[in-house]
Amino acid sequence: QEKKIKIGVVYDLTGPLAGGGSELNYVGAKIILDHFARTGVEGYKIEAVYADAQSKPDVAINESVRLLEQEKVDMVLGFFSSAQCVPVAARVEQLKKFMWMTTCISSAVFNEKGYKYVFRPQASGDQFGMMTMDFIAQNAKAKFDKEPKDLRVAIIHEDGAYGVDVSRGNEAGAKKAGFNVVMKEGYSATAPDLSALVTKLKRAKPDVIFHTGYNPDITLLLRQAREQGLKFGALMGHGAGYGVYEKLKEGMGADATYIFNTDPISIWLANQKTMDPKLPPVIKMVGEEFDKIRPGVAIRSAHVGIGASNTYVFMSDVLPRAIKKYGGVDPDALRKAALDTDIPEGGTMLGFGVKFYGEGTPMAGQNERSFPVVIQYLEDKSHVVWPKSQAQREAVLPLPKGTTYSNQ
Amino acid sequence: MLELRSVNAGYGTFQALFDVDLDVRAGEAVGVIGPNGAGKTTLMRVISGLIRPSRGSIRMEGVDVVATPPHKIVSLGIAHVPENRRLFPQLTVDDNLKMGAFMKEARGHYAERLEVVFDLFPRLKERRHQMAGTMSGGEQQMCAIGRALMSNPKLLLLDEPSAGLAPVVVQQVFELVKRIRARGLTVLIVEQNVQQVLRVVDRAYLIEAGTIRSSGTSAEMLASDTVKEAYLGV
Amino acid sequence: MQAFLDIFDIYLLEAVINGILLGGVLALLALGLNLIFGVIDVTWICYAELVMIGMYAMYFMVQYYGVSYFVAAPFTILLVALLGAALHYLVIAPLLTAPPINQLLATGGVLFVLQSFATVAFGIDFRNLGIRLPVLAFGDMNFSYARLLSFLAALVGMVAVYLFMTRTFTGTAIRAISQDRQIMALMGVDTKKLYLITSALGGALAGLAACLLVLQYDVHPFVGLSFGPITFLICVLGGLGNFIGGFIAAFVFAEIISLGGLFSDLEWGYVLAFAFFIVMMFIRPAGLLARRR
Amino acid sequence: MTGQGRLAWAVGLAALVALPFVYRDPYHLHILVLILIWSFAYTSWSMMGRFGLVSLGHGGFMGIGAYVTALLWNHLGWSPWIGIPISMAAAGTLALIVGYPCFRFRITGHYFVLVTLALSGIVLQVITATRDYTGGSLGYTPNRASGNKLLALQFDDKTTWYLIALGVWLFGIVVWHWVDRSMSRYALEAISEDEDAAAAAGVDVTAEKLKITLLSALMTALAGAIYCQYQMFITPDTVSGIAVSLQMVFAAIVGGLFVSLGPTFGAVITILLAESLRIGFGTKAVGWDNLVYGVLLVLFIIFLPKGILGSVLDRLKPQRKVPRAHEQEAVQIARPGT
Amino acid sequence: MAQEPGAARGRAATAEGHHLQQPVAQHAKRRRPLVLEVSGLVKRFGGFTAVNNVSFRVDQGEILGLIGPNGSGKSTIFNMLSGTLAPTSGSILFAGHEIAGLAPHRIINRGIGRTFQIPRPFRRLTIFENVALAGFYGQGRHSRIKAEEAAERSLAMVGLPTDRHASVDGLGAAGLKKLELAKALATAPKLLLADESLGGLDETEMDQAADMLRNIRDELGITIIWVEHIMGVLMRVVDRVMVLDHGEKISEGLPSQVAGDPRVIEVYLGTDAETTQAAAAEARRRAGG
Ligand SMILES: Nc1ncnc2c1ncn2[C@@H]1O[C@H](COP(=O)(O)OP(=O)(O)OP(=O)(O)O)[C@@H](O)[C@H]1O
Ligand SMILES: Nc1ncnc2c1ncn2[C@@H]1O[C@H](COP(=O)(O)OP(=O)(O)OP(=O)(O)O)[C@@H](O)[C@H]1O
Ligand SMILES: [Mg+2]
Ligand SMILES: [Mg+2]
Repeated sequence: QEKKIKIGVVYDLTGPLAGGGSELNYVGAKIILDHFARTGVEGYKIEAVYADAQSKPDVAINESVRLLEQEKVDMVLGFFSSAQCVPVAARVEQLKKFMWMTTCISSAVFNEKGYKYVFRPQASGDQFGMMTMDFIAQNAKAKFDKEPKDLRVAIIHEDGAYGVDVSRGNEAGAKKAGFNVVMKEGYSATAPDLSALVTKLKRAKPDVIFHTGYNPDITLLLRQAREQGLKFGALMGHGAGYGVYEKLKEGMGADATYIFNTDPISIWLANQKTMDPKLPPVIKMVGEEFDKIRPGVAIRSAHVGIGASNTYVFMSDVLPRAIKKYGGVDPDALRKAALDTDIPEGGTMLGFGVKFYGEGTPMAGQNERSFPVVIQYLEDKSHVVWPKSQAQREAVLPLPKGTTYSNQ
Repeated sequence: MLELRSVNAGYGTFQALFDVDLDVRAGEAVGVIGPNGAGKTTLMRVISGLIRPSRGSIRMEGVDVVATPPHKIVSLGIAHVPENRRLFPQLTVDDNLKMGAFMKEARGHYAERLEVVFDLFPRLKERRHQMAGTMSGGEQQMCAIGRALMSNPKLLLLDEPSAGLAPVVVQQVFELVKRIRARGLTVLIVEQNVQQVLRVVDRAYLIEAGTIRSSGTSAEMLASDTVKEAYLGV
Repeated sequence: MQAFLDIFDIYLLEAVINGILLGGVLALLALGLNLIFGVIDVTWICYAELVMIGMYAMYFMVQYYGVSYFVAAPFTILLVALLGAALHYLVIAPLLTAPPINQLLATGGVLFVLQSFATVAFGIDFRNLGIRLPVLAFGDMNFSYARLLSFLAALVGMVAVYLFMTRTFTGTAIRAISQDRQIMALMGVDTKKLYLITSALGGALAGLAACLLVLQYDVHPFVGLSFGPITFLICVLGGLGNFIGGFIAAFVFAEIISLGGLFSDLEWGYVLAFAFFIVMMFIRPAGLLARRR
Repeated sequence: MTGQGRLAWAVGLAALVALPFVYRDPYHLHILVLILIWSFAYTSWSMMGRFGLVSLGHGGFMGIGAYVTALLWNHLGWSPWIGIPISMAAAGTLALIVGYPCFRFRITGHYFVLVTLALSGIVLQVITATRDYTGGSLGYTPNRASGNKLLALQFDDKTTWYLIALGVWLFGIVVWHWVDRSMSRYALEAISEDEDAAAAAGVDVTAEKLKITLLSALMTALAGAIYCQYQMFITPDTVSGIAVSLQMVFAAIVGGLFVSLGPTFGAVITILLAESLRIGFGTKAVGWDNLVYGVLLVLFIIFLPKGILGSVLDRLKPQRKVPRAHEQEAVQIARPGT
Repeated sequence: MAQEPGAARGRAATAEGHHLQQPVAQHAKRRRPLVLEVSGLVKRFGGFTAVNNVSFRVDQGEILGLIGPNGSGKSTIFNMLSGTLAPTSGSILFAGHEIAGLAPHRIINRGIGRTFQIPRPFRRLTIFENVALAGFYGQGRHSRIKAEEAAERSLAMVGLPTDRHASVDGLGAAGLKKLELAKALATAPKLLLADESLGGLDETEMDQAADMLRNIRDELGITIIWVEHIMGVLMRVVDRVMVLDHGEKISEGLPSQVAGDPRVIEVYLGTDAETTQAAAAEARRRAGG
C-alpha cells in the first residue's frame, strides 16, 4: 500500500470571515500544500482535502468531524476564526486526532485547556495587543511628549473572539505602561451604524486609538469618524481588516496613510538577511504563485504569508520528523514530532522561531517564540517600524498636521 | 344588448350552469329568480367575467365577452354589484367609489358621477371618510351599488341588492332601478324577493338547478304556476 | 447630578442629529418595503438583498466602467426595478393564492439565492465606491453630506409616494388590491399589470436606496443582513402601508439606536430599539400614528 | 391511528433504536443526532406554526434554553438536570410575557411575525452584549465535567447521544399527536380562521393561544439545551437570532406543516441537502452550494406548498376526509384571466 | 325551566348539558322573570355615536324583535351584549349579573349565544367539529363527550346532517345560516342573539327558519333577540318589537303597535307598513285564537 498523509484543510471561503482574511490564509496554505504535493515528504504522498467553514462555527465543527471520520484524514490544518478553533479543538482532542492551527489567534483556544494534540505556531491575540501598547509606551515620551499617565488611549474592538482577545492584550499592556484608558468598548462587526461610537470617541479625546476590526466595520468607522470630525494622534490597527491595505485604501483613499497595523510580519517584508537561507526562495515561490492567482495586487497581504509560513513549518519540519523519527503520521507520532520542534528566531518566513509550550503549562500547544510586528502604511507601502530588531524605518508619529484625522 | 347562448359554467369539476340562453334588450329591466344554489350568482359572474364559461357564447352589443379579458369587460359597459358587496373594507367610502371609476373612460367623469351617487345615497356622502368595512350592512350595500354606478355603465348587474337592507331602503333600491331605467340604463337583477322584483322588472327568468326553467313578462311570471310551485312553494 | 450634566453636552446634540441622519437612511429603506409589504401585502424578506444588488450595480458601473455617478444611478434604479418585477413574476405570482407564510419563505429562499449569487459572481470582497463626499461642519459638529442626501431623498420620496398612493387612481388601486384581489377585474383593473407596476416601483425605491447607501457603506454579499430586519420593524412600527408613519418610525428607531449607543454599549441601543418596538406594538398595535379605537 | 399505522410506527421505531448498534459510522451518526435534535426543534415550532401562529421568536427560546443551561453549569455548577428545567422555565416566562399582550391586543398575521422577530433580535443582542458572561459572539463552551458524566449530561459516545436525541424527538412527536387529538386543536384552527367567531363560540382566544405558545417555547428551549449539551459549544448565531428562527420555519414548511412527521422530514431534507451540496461542490465552486440550496427551497415552496411529506401523503390518499388549515386554499371564487 | 334565572350559578344547569332536553312550561307566560336588563347603553366610534343611551329589558322566554334602519346600531348592540365590543358606557345585567365589558368567552359561558349577520363558519373544521367546538368551549370546557352530544342535538335541531365528516364547503347560504344557529345552540344559551338569520334565504326557507326560532324558544325555553329586516316573517314570530334609529330607541311594543307607529313607518317601514301590519295582525289572531 502506498504511503500517504491525508490532510483536512478548513478555512472560510464564504461568509464575512472569508473577506476578513480567511480566504487569503487558504490561498497561502494551498500554495505550500500544492508545492509539497508535487515532491512528497519522505516518501509520503500528500493529499489535501479542503473544506469551507462558511464563517460559521457549527459548519466548522461539522466539516472537521466529517473530514476526520468520513474522509479519514490523518489530521486537520488551517482555521482562521477563533470562534471555530475553540469548539473544533475540543472535538479533535476528544477524538485524539492531530490539529495544526495556522491562525486562530485567540488565547482562549489554549488557555488552561491542557490539549495534547493541538498546536499553533502563530502568535496569540493578546500578544498583538501587548505589542502595539509596548510600541506606544516606548515612544510616548519622544513622540507625544507626554508622561504615560497623561496619554489618553481608547481601545475599541469588534466583539468576536479575535477583537476581544486583542483588546485584552491592549488592556493589559495599557495597565503595564500606566496609560490613561479613556474608553474601552466592543461592538458587533455587522452594526449598520457606528456614529454613536464615534461620538463617544470624540468625547473621550484619545491620543491613540487601538482598534481591532474586520473590513466593513473598519471602513465604516473611519468614514463616520471623518464625517463627524474625530481627531486623534495615532490609529493602531491589529491585523484582520487592517492587514488588507487594498481595502483600506479603497475605502479611505489617502487617509489610509499613516495607519499602523500589527500582524505577523508579511513574509515579503521580513528581514531576509537574518533568515534561514532556505527560506527566501520559498517566499519568492509563494509570491509568484500568489501573483498568478491574484494579479495586480499592490501590497501582498500578510494573511497569505501567515497561511503559507505556518503550513510550511509543519510540512518542512514537523512532518518529516514524525515520519523519520516516530515512524508514521498517526496522531501520536505527529504530536511527538511537534513537541520536538525547536526552530530559532529567523527560522520561519515570518521571522520568529518555533517552540511549543509543553504539556502541563497553561498555554500548552502555543508557540512560545512567535511575535507580531508593527508596521505602518506609508506611500502605499508597508514598513516594519517595531520591534527594533525588525524595524525598517522610523515611525511617523503622531499624525502629521493637515491630515484628515490629525489632532495637531 | 346582452345575449347568452348555451352557456355552461362551473367551479372546478362542479358544473353550475347548463346551456343557459338569456337575452337582455337595451333599456329593459330583467329579473332572474330561483331558489338558493340555483346558479343565479354564477350567471352574473359569468357575464361580468369573474368566471369564464366552459362552453357557449356571451355577446354584449355584438362584442364577444368571452374573448375579452376580464378587466376589459367593464369597458364594454357592464357593471356588476356582486353578492355580499365585496367592498374594499380598509379603504374609505371615497376610495371605494374611486375604484369604481378606475377605468380610463370613467376617470374623466369622476366628479360628475360622484355627484350622482351621493345624490342617490346621501348616507354615503355623510360617511365618505369612513372605512367601508366598519359601515353597517345596509350602508355597505349602498356603497357597493354606488361603486358600480361610478363607471357609468350601460348594463347594471345587481346580485341580491336588497339583502340586508331596511324595508324603506329596499323600496328606494327598487325605486332606483326604475329611475336608472328612466335614464336609459339596462338592468339585470337577481333577487330572492320575488314579489317585489317582479313589480319593477319587465321580464324575468326562472332558473333552477342551473337551467332556465321558464321566462316571461312579470305579469306572466306572477301568474305562472311553475313559478308558484317551484319557487313560492305554494 | 454630575453624571447627568456630563451627558448633556454637545455630544448629545451630535448624537441626536446623527440619529436623524441615520433615520433618513432607514426611512429611505423602509419606503419601498412599505409599499410592497404594507400596501399590497406581499412579503419580500429579501428586500435588503435587492438593495445589495443595486449597490453592486453602482459599484461596477462607477468603479469599473468609470460611468459617472449621476448616469449610473438611473440605470441602477431601472435595474433593481426590473429585478423587483422579475421577483414578482417568478416567485410571488405563483404564490399569490398560497398562505402568506409561503410567500415569506419563498422570498427568504430568494434572499439565500441573491446572497450566494453575489458571492459567486462578485466574490466575498468588500467593495467601496471610493466617492467621498465632503463634510458640513458647524463648530464642533459635523454632518455627512451622504447622509443629508439620503435624508432629502427619503423625504422627497415619501411625499411623492404618499401623493401617488392617495391622489391617483392607480395608487388607490394598489391600496385596494390586497383587500379583494378577485373583484379587481370588476373595476376594470388588470391585476397582473398592477402587481408588476407595484413591484417595479418597490424595486425602484430599493434601487434609489442602493444609490445612496453605496455612498456610505461597503458592498459585500451580506450587507443586507445589517439592514433587513430593522427595516421590517420600522414598517410595522409606523403602521403597515402608512408612509408617514414609517417615515417617523425610522427616526424614532434611529434616535434610540443612536442615543442608546451613546449611553451604553452599541448592542444595548438595539436591545432598546427592539424592546421599544415590542412595547409599542402592545400600545399601538396598528402603528405609531394609528388612532386609538 | 389505524392498526396498520401503529404497526408501521412500531417497526420504524424499533429500527431507529437498533440503528446505532448496527451502523456505527461516527460522522453519519453525528449528522443523525443533529437531524433528530433539529427535528425536535422544528416540530416544536410547528406546534404553533400549523395554527397560523408564525413565530420568528423561536430562535430566542432556543438561545435561552442553550445559554441558561450552560451559564448555570459554568458559573454556578448547577447540573443540566436542574439547569434545563430552569432554562425552559425562563423561555416559557418570556413566551408568556411577550405572548400575553400579543394575544390580548389581537396582534396577528404579519404583526405577530414581526413582534416575535424583534424578540429573537433582542435575545441575540443581549447574549452578545453581556459578553463578559456569555462570551459574546465568540461563543460559549460548557465546562467539561470532571466528575460524573451523567450528572453533567455530557457523553463522549455518539450512540448515547443518538438515543437521547431519539427519545427527545419521539417525545416531540407524541406531544404533537396529543395536541392534534385534543379539543384545543379545534379551538386553535378556529382561532386561526376567525378570532371573533371563535370567541363567540366560547373559546378563550388568549388562553388557548398562550397555552400552545408556552408549550412550543418550552420544547424549543429544551431543544436548545440538548443541542448545547451535544455540541458542547454554542454561539449566539447558531442557537439564537432571526436566522435560526427562519431556519425552523423553512424546514417545517418544506417538510410539511400539517403532518406530524413533516418537520422531521423538513430537517432531514434541509440538513442532508445542505451537507451534500456543501460536500458536493466543496471548495471547487465556492458559494454555489448555497445558490443551489436557495433555488431548491424556492422551488419546493412554489411547487409543493404543502411541504414534501404533506404533498406525498396527499398523493397517496387523495380523498382526505377534511381539508385542513392552509391546505385548503380560500375557496377560489374567480381567477381573472383563467 | 328548573333553574331560576337569577341564581348566581346560572350556568350550572346548562353546563350539565341537560338543558336542551327540558321543554319549557308553556303556561308560564305571565310574570316571566327578567333575563336581560340593559340601561343607558352607549357606544361611540371616535366622534360617532352608534348606540346612544339605549335601555330595554327582555323577559324569560320571549322573542324580542329588534329592527331599525341600516346603521341604526342593531349589530353594535349585539356586539356589546356578546362581548365582541366593549360598551363606552352603560350597564348590561344578564340574569342579575353585570356583564358589560366581559370577554366574549365569559359571556358565552354565562349563557348568551349569538349568530353573526354574515355567517362565519370555520372552514378548516368539519360541520360537526364546528358545532362540537362550540359545545365544548361554550359550555365551560367540561366534557368532550357532552360537547359531542350537544353538537348532535343542535345539528338535529336545525336540520343539518350529524355526519361527522361532512365538510362546511358543501353548505349553501341557508346551510351556513343553520350552522350559525347550531353553533349558538350548542353553547346551551339562555339568551340567543340572532342577527339577520333570514338574509339570502328564499321564502320557503325563511318560513322554516322562523319556525325553527320559535321551536327553539318553545321547546328549549331559550329567550331570543332577533334582528331582521324581513318584516313579514319577523312580525309573525316575535312577541315584542323594539325599534332603533340613529342609535336611539324610538319605539317599543307589540308588533301591531309598532307597525302602526308613524315614526317607525317613516324611518323604517315605508309603504311596507301595510304588509307588516297584516302579518302582525295575523300573528295576534293566531296567538289569541
Ligand atoms: N366558489 C364556488 N366554488 C364551488 N362551488 C360554488 C362556488 N360558488 C357557488 N358554488 C356552487 O354553485 C352552485 C350555484 O351557486 P350560486 O351561488 O350561483 O347560486 P345562487 O342561485 O346565487 O344561490 P343563492 O341564492 O344562495 O345566492 C351552488 O350549488 C353552489 O354550491
Ligand atoms: N368600527 C366602527 N367604526 C366606525 N363606525 C362604526 C364602526 N362599527 C360600526 N360603525 C357605525 O355604527 C353604525 C351602526 O352600525 P351597526 O352595524 O350596528 O348597524 P345595524 O343596525 O346593524 O345596521 P344593518 O341593519 O345595516 O346591519 C353604522 O353607521 C356604522 O357605520
Ligand atoms: Mg347568489
Ligand atoms: Mg347589522
